[in-house]
Amino acid sequence: MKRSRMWRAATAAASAAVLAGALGSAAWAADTVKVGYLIPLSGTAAAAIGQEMSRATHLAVDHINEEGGIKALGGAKLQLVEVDTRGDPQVAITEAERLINVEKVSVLIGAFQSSVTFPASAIAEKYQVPWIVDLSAKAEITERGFKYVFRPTQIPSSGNADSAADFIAWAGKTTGKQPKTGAIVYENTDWGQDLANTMRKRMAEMGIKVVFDESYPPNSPNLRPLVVKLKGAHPDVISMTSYTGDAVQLQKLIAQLRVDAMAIVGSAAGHVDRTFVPTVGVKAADMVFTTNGWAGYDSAITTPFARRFWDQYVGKYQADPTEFGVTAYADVWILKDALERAGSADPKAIRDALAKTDMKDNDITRLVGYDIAFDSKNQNTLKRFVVQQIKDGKYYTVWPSKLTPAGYKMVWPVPDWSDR
Amino acid sequence: MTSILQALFDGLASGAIYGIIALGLSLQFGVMKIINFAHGSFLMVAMYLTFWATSLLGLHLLAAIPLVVAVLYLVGWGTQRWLIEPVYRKEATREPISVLIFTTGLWIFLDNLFLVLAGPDYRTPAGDWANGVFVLGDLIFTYPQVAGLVVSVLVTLLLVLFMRYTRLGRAIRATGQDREAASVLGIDSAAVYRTSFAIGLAILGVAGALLLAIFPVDPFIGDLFGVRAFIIVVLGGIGSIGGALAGGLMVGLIESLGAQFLPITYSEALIFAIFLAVLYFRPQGLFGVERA
Amino acid sequence: MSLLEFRDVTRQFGGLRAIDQVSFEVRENETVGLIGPNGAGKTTLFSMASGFLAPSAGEIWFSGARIDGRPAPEICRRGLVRTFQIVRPFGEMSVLDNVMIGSFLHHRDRAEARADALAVLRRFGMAERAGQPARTLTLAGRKRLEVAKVIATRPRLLMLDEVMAGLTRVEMDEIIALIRSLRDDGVTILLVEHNMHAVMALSDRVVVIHHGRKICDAEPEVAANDPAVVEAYLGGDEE
Amino acid sequence: MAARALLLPLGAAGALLLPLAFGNPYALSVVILALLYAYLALSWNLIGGITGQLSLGHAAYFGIGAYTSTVLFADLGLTPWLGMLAGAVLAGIAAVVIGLPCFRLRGAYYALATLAAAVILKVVVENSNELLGGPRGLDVRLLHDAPLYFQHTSKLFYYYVVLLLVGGALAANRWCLRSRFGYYLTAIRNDQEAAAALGVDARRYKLLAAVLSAAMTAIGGTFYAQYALFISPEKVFGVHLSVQIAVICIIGGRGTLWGPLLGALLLLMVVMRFEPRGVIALLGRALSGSRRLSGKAAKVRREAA
Repeated sequence: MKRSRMWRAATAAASAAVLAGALGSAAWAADTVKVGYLIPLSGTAAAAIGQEMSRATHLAVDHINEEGGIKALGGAKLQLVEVDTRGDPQVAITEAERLINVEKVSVLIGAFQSSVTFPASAIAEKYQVPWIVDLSAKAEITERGFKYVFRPTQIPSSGNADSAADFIAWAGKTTGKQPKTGAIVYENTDWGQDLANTMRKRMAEMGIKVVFDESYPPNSPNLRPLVVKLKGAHPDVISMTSYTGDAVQLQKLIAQLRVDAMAIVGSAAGHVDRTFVPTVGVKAADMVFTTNGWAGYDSAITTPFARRFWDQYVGKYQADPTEFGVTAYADVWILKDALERAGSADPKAIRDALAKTDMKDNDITRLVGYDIAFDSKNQNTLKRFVVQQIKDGKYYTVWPSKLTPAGYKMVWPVPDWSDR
Repeated sequence: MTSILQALFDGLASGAIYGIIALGLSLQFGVMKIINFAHGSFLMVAMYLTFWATSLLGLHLLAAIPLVVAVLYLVGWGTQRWLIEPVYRKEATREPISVLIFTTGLWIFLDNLFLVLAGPDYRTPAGDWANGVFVLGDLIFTYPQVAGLVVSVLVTLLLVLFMRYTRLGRAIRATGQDREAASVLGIDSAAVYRTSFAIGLAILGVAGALLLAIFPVDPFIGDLFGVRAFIIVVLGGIGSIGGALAGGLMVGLIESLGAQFLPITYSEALIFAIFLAVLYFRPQGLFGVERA
Repeated sequence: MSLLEFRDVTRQFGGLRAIDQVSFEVRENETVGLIGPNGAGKTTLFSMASGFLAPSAGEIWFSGARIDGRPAPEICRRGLVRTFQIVRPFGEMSVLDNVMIGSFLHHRDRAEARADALAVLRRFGMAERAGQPARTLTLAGRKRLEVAKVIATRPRLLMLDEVMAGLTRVEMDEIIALIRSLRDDGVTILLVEHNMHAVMALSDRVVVIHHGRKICDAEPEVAANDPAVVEAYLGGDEE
Repeated sequence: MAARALLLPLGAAGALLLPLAFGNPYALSVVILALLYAYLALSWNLIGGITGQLSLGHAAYFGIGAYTSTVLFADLGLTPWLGMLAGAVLAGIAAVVIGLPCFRLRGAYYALATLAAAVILKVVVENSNELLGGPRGLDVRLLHDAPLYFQHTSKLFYYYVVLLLVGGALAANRWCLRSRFGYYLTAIRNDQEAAAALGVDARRYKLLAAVLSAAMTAIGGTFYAQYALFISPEKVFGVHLSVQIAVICIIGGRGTLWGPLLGALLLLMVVMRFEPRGVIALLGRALSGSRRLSGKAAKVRREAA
């Protein structure tokens, strides 16, 4: 019984697909613009992040539609077709094909993880449908020189590590307390290795001796041995590159085992996840530094546009949005800007409009904290990271210093655990 | 030197918890000879129950243990009675492959059920108890480590005594050794299976609380510890209660000490390699009794 | 001429001597009964001769070659095969397929093996059950299949382990007739049997084992009156 | 009888023409993956089904196949068609290395040992950065339309290749079931000692079956690498893959000719939609109906005999 129904469903889907194919590509109906959205919602350590991004993306679509949709298309509404990648590249590849060929989306957004975005965006290039990369940092995503893949809100991973290194140099100079030894701890993945490579090079340039340099398999059951070893190396400054689960575990262990260093500097991701402080504990997370792709409430929520997003997000989900949500929200608005200029839902027209994106000092740039325009490889090189310090459970921007909220004074070096 | 001593203690402490995770599996595996792939998922369930007991009822992590143990005992009894038993009975004479497939399904199902129920976030109980430490010179012991060590040894001891000196315990052992012979002696093997499965899960209740103190829970946490539990069971000797604890301690020590000399990315391979070596040279496990 | 010979064979399990310096031989075309109370060590001797157990000490020779400690398949290929006391049919396979496993020893080709196996089944009066799964046979059927499987390997020496236990009188007579016809074909037989009537009827000679030791090796009538044998059976708690 | 004789050519013709029914590459890619899984399940069937050795480590061979051809292509420019054979040979050797110690173990022990072997291989690959790309994995250099180098932009190319593989695997299984080799393997599954008593060298035949199964699985690995053009340790050596291969074969009916094919088609139709509840439902039905499925397959087996 059930099996025959399944067969029927399959054949129905197949024949529907044949029909859709026969109708051809002429019919980019203008009453809705279909947007494919690929994001990890389960099955991976990044699912928590994916969830925040998904919420913000939905919020942006609602806001745009409430305001009357895409005016250049006669008020066409955005229609989001969301897909859970489960952090699996193969799933994303297959789903990208489905979104393009079956759902007939005009544009794709996604997919947070570099390992997923990299192969899946090649599908978009193949079928000539634009893909807006959200936060995937792998350099090659834009280095390939694809015509249809745009990265407005992220720079390659090295940019993240460069910001952390710049900050360490600056902090050492301004406080007069220069670190002499360093440790590099990173997850054993694409992203972790990219950052570690840059950090290794930068530390050498700064004259910081790397006394500990080790990776760990992501989602490790027990990182305690690693931290014991790290403690034995006595580094002055520790660079960390982790997703949430490992970041939480590492920081708890550092607090428990009282690993004393002048500074611990995280690389956004796990360290800026909204669950990081509550899960680690306010005391154990205190005074940790981290890069962040976004400067935080005090520095960025300054316009009515930004406030509407903030208030509604907080009202709906009882949690403050972070870089993930903010960026996801902005990406949809960057798409909207392109659609208005394209005046068409045709993927090629959208691509051409996206390529000409040039935002300065508008609501969107003020929200994200940097201007948006693409170089010849469709990379926005204007994005930068800030560095924040966690104090009493809150994130304060400390670098660049002009963004530091009045009344906050950076703690560097941080006191030993026994003195807290 | 300090690092090595610290690593030694850490290895014992995490090993004790691994051991108690494997304990229930060893019991089920030893008595029924089934591969329960959902074991890790039941651990995840235990951790969530503990988390909710602490966050919703305001219980201390350790105080939540009896409650979680009771709930999991019932879950285990019910799972065996209404889910596994019908599948198992069909293949009683052969290698119970269907149970393996069934528990694989249960594993996927439970993981996704809790993704829906609890969301994908990492969760850890509030309160500073889990971060509290004893400092002894340069060595640092956290409260959860010490508690884990003590409770694990205690539970193992209790189970050994139970199996040795109670009527029910002896019935379980007899059934594990020879089901037919046990049934001749008037032991109802189906009832024994239900009890064994239930006890296996109840012990996971203890393990869940101890683990939650050192490791946050998310819906997929079971994948991490499930396979490891199997390895420990085989290392220690299938069905051997003390062996499960010893196997756990061994894995803890390999992991902790091994990482002081090798990159930690190798520790998993090291554990598996030692596992294979034991399997080859002592297939009955390090502490198992040779089967005729 | 001696076909199978045990020379001072000993087997220990832990501290226990299951077999203690047993020596005897089976000559070509002879039928020898191996008897003794339960737990005397008869099946252990079978297991050692067929390669499933290695002796702790001593030697076993078959047809001029030393075979103790050799793997079971090799011993089978030399022409020495055994049946199992608790029958072991390939339950999921058909009766014919079961016998074909034996006949494949001499035929690579499936059709030939099949024809050969069918011939064996006909001789065993089981041809009409050829297509039936082996596990559905009655106990008598399974005992018979156990013999048919090994006969298909065309053995020189056949070791039968209690092929009559649990059978009715009629079934037993059928098996006895079958064994006789095998013997008439020139197959040498070593037979473990509890049923004295059957042993006496079939054997040219009996070897009596008690507590792992050989206590008698003589013609059936002589053995039956041997005081040591009588003592072993009366003193034991069996039969 | 006549109808049965017609069935095979009709099925083959249907399979050849199937892509015409699909208007878009997405549907075809689902079918290709389903067929790949069917091929893997058929390969697994030789050792896991017919011989009854429950291997949960077949990802090891899959990974060896994928990595061997990819590395040979990247570093020596060898066409993956030849790399595929090299991978098959390597996987066969690996099967001997893994099999010799593991075959002493029964049932669950064997399953866990094979699983452990696969995990070790995965970790080793993850830790070897230079040659094998470490945890990043390896990209297969894009050549677009290069059938001589096992690459094509059209999915049809991969469809027909994987169809050929499935056909080959079916033929291998059929030959196996109908030859002395297969009879021996079946006997070993039923009772290894009883088989040994009849002159069957169980270890030798188990090893042969394992080698054949491993080599075939490795070929599937190369196909996957060429199809996805990207491989990583987690994807090709992961525990999930091993378990999936085994479960697909078992659901369809292990030890049978058509079971693995059926299992792959059933499971993939549900799994592709990523509905865990659907998977559970399917598993439940497969369990209750397992007797029926394998019963039917057993009949096919008997008729073939």
